[in-house]
Amino acid sequence: MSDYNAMELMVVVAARSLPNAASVVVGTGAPCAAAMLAQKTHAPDLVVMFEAGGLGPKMRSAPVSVGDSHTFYHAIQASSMNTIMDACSRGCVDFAFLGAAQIDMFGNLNTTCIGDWKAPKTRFPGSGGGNDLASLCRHSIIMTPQDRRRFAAKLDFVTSPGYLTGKGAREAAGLPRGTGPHRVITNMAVMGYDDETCRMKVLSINEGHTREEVIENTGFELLFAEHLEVTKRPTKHELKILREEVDPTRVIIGR
Amino acid sequence: MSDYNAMELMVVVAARSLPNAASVVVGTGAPCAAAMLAQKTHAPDLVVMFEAGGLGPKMRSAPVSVGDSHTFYHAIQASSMNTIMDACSRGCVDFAFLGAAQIDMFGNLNTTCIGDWKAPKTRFPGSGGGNDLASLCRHSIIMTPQDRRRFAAKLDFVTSPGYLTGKGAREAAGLPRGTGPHRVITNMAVMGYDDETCRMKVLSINEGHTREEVIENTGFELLFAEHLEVTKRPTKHELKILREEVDPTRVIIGR
Amino acid sequence: MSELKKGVGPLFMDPDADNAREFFATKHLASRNKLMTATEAISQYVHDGDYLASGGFGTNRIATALLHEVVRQRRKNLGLAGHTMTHDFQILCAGECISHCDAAYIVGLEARGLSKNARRLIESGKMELCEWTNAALSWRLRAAAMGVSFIPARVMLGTDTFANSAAVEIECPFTGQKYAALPALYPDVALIHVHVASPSGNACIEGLTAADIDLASASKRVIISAERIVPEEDMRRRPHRTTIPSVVVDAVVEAPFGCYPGNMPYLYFSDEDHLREWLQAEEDPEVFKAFVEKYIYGTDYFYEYLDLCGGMRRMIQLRRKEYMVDGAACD
Amino acid sequence: MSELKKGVGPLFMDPDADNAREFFATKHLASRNKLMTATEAISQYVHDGDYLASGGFGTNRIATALLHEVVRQRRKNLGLAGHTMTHDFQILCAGECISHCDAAYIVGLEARGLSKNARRLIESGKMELCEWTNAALSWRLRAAAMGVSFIPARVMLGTDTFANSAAVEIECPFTGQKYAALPALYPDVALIHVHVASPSGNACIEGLTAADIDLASASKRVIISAERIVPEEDMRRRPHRTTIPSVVVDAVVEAPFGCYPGNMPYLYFSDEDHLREWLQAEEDPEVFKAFVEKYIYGTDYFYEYLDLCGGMRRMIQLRRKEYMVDGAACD
Repeated sequence: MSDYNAMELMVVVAARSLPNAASVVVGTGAPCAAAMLAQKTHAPDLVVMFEAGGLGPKMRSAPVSVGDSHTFYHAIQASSMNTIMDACSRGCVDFAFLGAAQIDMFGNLNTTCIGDWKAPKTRFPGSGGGNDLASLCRHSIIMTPQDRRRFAAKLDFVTSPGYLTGKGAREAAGLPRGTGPHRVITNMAVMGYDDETCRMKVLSINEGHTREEVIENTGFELLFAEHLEVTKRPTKHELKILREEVDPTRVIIGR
Repeated sequence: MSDYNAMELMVVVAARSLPNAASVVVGTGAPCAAAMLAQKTHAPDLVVMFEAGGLGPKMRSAPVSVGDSHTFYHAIQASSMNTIMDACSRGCVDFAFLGAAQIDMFGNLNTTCIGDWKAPKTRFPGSGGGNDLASLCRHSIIMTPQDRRRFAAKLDFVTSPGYLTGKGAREAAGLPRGTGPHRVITNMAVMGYDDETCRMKVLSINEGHTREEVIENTGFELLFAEHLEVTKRPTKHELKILREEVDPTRVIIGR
Repeated sequence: MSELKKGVGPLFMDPDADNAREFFATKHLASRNKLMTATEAISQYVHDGDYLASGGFGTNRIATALLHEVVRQRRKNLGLAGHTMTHDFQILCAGECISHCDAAYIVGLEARGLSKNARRLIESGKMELCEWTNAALSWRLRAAAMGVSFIPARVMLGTDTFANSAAVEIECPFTGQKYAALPALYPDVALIHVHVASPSGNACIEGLTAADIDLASASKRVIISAERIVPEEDMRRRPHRTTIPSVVVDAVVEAPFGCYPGNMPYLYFSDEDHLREWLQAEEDPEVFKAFVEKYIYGTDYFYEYLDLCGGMRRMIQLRRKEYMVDGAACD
Repeated sequence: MSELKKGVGPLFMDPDADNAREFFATKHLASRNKLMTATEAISQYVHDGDYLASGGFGTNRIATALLHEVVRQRRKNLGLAGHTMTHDFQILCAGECISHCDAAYIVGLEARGLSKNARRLIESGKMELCEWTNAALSWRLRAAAMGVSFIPARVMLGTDTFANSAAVEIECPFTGQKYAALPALYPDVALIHVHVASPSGNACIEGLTAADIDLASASKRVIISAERIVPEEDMRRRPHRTTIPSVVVDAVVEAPFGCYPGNMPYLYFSDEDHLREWLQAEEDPEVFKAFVEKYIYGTDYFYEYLDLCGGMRRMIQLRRKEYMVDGAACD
C-alpha cells in the first residue's frame, strides 16, 4: 500500500521537527538518522551534539555509540560531557531526542526499572543523560513504538521529567523556565502537548492507522487536536536521501 | 662586612623554607628566584605553579609576568587559572608567596588601598590571586621590606586573610582547616607565628640588625622566639647558584 | 517557597572538602618514573572496598586492560561511579567486583542491548544503588576537583531519580531559584586510558575527554594506561596539549590496544562482533562462566586476550575501520 | 552556627540563569563566515554601557587590537570584569571607557609598576568598584558557563574583600561548612585573542587559557581576534584542539601581532620598552593625552600602531625574544 515503512515515516517526521540553525542533542539510531536527514534536506545548519562531547560533526554514517569517533568526525569540537551538559544548562540547546521504556500523559519518562525500584522485575540502564537533557533542553522529542505497556497511566519510576504533574510543575520543581516535552513520534501517530493542561495530544495519525487504534494502544486518556490530520507522508526526495545517504545499509530503517 | 646583600639573604631564606617535592605558587621577582634557587639546590622536585596556569615549568630565566611564556616553558602543563585555583582549593598546594602594602600581627594583608576604601588616598591593584592563595594554600610566605608603615597595627583594608583575629578565626570564617601564614621574610629578620596566639613571632634576626631595630620598624607588638637566633647566612654554593644561574643579570637581587 | 526535598539514597563517599584536603596534602607530587605493569598497578593502587571510577565513555576510550586486571586480581566490594558505564560495567560485573554503585547509566550497552549478567546481579539485590544522572555525576566530580563539598545543578529535580539519589534541594541566595545540591565525589581510584603518556604520567587525550579531566583531579589515586609511552620532553615541548598533568597520577601502564574491544579515537574502532559475543555468552550463566574463565582469568596479560580475539590481524582490521571514519591519522 | 554575612558591594550584572537562558535561546548558532574588521566588530557588538570582559591575562594574549578600537570608537560607561587586568585595563582607562568594575587586579602592571592614569580615575571616584579575587571572578564565569546562578567557593571569607563584594555566605547542605556563594557573571561581550581561528570562529589557543574557555561560554557576545585565519577544514580535522567552538562566537577579526605590546605564547614576547613608555607617559596628564592621541585616536587601524612602535623590525625582534624562551615554534 504505502511506499515507506513506519520507521521511515517516524524518522522523516522527526527530521521535519528540527528547524534550520537549531541545536539538538541526539542519541544513536533513529534520532541520529533524523538529524542527518534534516541536515541533508531543509536544515543544513542544524548543530548536532552528543552527550559525551561531540559537537557539530559532519557525520558520514551513524555512530554505534554516542561517544564513538563518528560523533566528532570533522566536528566543531571534540569536547567533554561537561561542555555539552553545561551548554544545555546555559540554554544553548533547542532540542533533545529521548527514548523510554514507559511514558505517561505528561511526558514523564521511565528508563530505570519495571516493578519496585528496590527489587526490580527488570532493571534498565537508568537516566544516563536522559534526565539531564529532559531537564535542560528547550524541547524534548520522543521516538518510540506505541503500545499500552509503554504508554502507561502510571510510571513505575519517573526517571526524567516531562511536565511532571501538569502546568507549572516544572518551574515549581526548579527546572528551567520554558522547557518541556515537545513531540512524541510513534509508529501510529504524532503527538504534542496541550498548552493549558500539558497533557499529551494527538496532532496527526499516520496513514494506515486509526484514532481507535491509537486509543487502544495508550494506557491513559489522550487529547486530540481539533483538526486532526493525517501525518504528512515522506516525499520522494526525503525517502531517497534517507535510504541512499543517511542509512544505506538500512540498519535503522529496517530491511 | 657581609659578602651578600639583604635581598640575596631573603631569597636564600625563602628558598630554604621550601622542602623538596613540595608545591608552591609563586609570583614574579624574589619569590620566583627563591623557587628557582630551591630547585637548583636542595629541592630539585619542587613543583612550581603560577596562578595564570603555568604548572611545573623548567624555568631558564625569571618571568616578567605570572602569565608570560616563561611560566610554562617545558612545563608539565600550560593550564588555566581555574586549574591552578582548583588545585589550591583541593588542597594540593603546600606554599604560596604573597606580597603586601600592609601586614598586621596576624599576617592579614592589604593590597587594596591606603585610606578609606570609598575614597582611597592610594589605590593598589587589589587581591588579584592573593586572597585566593592566602585562603587556599597550606602555608603562605611573605617577602617584604620591614618598616612601621608596612607592619601596621591596623590595616586600612584586609584584602587577604592571615589568621584574621587569632586562633580558630580562619576555620570559623569557613577557610580550609590547617591553613595560614607561615613565614615573613624581611631585610631584618625571619618571622613565624606563635602556635597558641597566631601572632607574628621573630624566629631569627639577620646579620647586621638588632632586636631593637626590628621592634622600631614594626607597628605592632612582636613576639620573640625563646631561642632567638641569627639568620643562617647564605652558603657560598647558594650565592653562586643565585648569582650565576638564577639571576645573572641581577634584576632581582640588585646591582 | 515550598519545602526543600532530600533524596533518600545512600551517600557512599564523604563529600567533605577538608577531609579530602588532608588526603591530597599527603600526595607525592615529584616527577618520577611511574611506569609499571597492569598487574603491579592494580595490586598496588586498587584495594577491596575501594570506590572506583572508570574513564572514557562506555565503549569509548575505556581502560579495558586495567579493568580486566581488577577482575583477574578478584577485587571485591568495590564502589563505582556509574556515568555511562557500558562494557566497562559489564567487565566489572563479570568479576562480581562491585557491591555499591552511583548509577546513571549501567547494565546497558547502548543500542547493542542489555547485559544479562549485570541485570542478574542488580535484580538479585546484590548491588546497592544510588540514582544519579550523567551530568550529575560529572558535576559531582567537578565539585571535588574544585575542592568544594557541593555544587548546584538544575537536573534531577521533581523526579524519582532525585528521590532515590543523595542530592538535596537548596535555594540560590541571589535569586531564590531552587537547585539540586550535588555532593562532591572524590573516588578512591580512577582508571583512565589515554593516547600518549610520559613515564611520570603527563597524559594526552585526543578526541572526547568525557569527564576525565575532572575525574583525574577529583580522584585520590589515578592509574593511567596509555597506547604509547613517550619521553618526558615530548610532552613538555607542547605543555598546552597535556590533558592530565603528572602531579595527579600515581601509576602509568603501557597498554597498546588497551581499550579493545572499545573504540580508541583516531586509532581503532570498536569490535562490534566481540561485544556481541560477550552479550551472547551472558545468555547462559554456565557459558558465561567459561567465557570469563577463558578471556580473563585464564590469561595473565592483556595481550593474551588480544591474541585470543584475533591478534594483530584483528587489530589491523579495526584500525582500518577507524581510518574509514577519519582518513587522517592523528599526529 | 554564626550568622551568615553578606557583602555590600554592587551586583552589576543579573546572575539569574533563566534570564540568561532567554538570551542564549536567541543566539544564532549556524556556522557562517563571521570575518570582519576590528572597526566593524566593535561597532556592531560593543555598545555604550555594555559589561565587557577581556581575555588572556594582563599583558599575555590580550586582545590589544580590539581594545584600541573600543577606545577609538569612544565607548563610554562600560562595566568590566577585572580579573588580572594590567595593560588591557590601562588601555581602557586611557579612553576613560569604564564606569564600573568588578575588581580583582586592576591599576597595576605586575612588577612594572602602577598605572598613574588608572589610579587617578579610581582615586577621583569616577569608577564604581566591587571587590573580588581572581579565582572568584573565574569561578563566577564558570557558574555562568554552567548555567547556574551561583557557585560555592572557599575564598574571600573573613576579609574586607568579601565585605565589599556582592558575595554572600551560605552553608553546605551536606557538611554544614561555610562557603562564599559567588553570583554567576554573564558579561555582555568578551574580547578574546587567539592563535588561530576559522572564519566561523572555531578558535585554538596555545599556551595558558587563563579564564577564557569559561569566559567564551559565559558571555552573551564573543569577539575573537586571531593571529592567523585558517580554513574551516583545518580546524575540523583535529576537533579536540578547538579551544573555543564557533557556536559561541559572533565575530572573527584577523589581527596579526594583535596582542602587542603583550606576550603571545610561542609567537612574540612582550615589548617591555613600550610598556615602560606607557607608564612614563602617564606621569604627566598632558603628555599622556598626546600619547593616546598619537597611538590610538590618531590611527585608523592597529597596524598603524604597530608601525609607530617600530613596525616589522620591532616585531621580528620580539619574535626572536620569544623563540629564546622556547626554541621550538609551535605547530
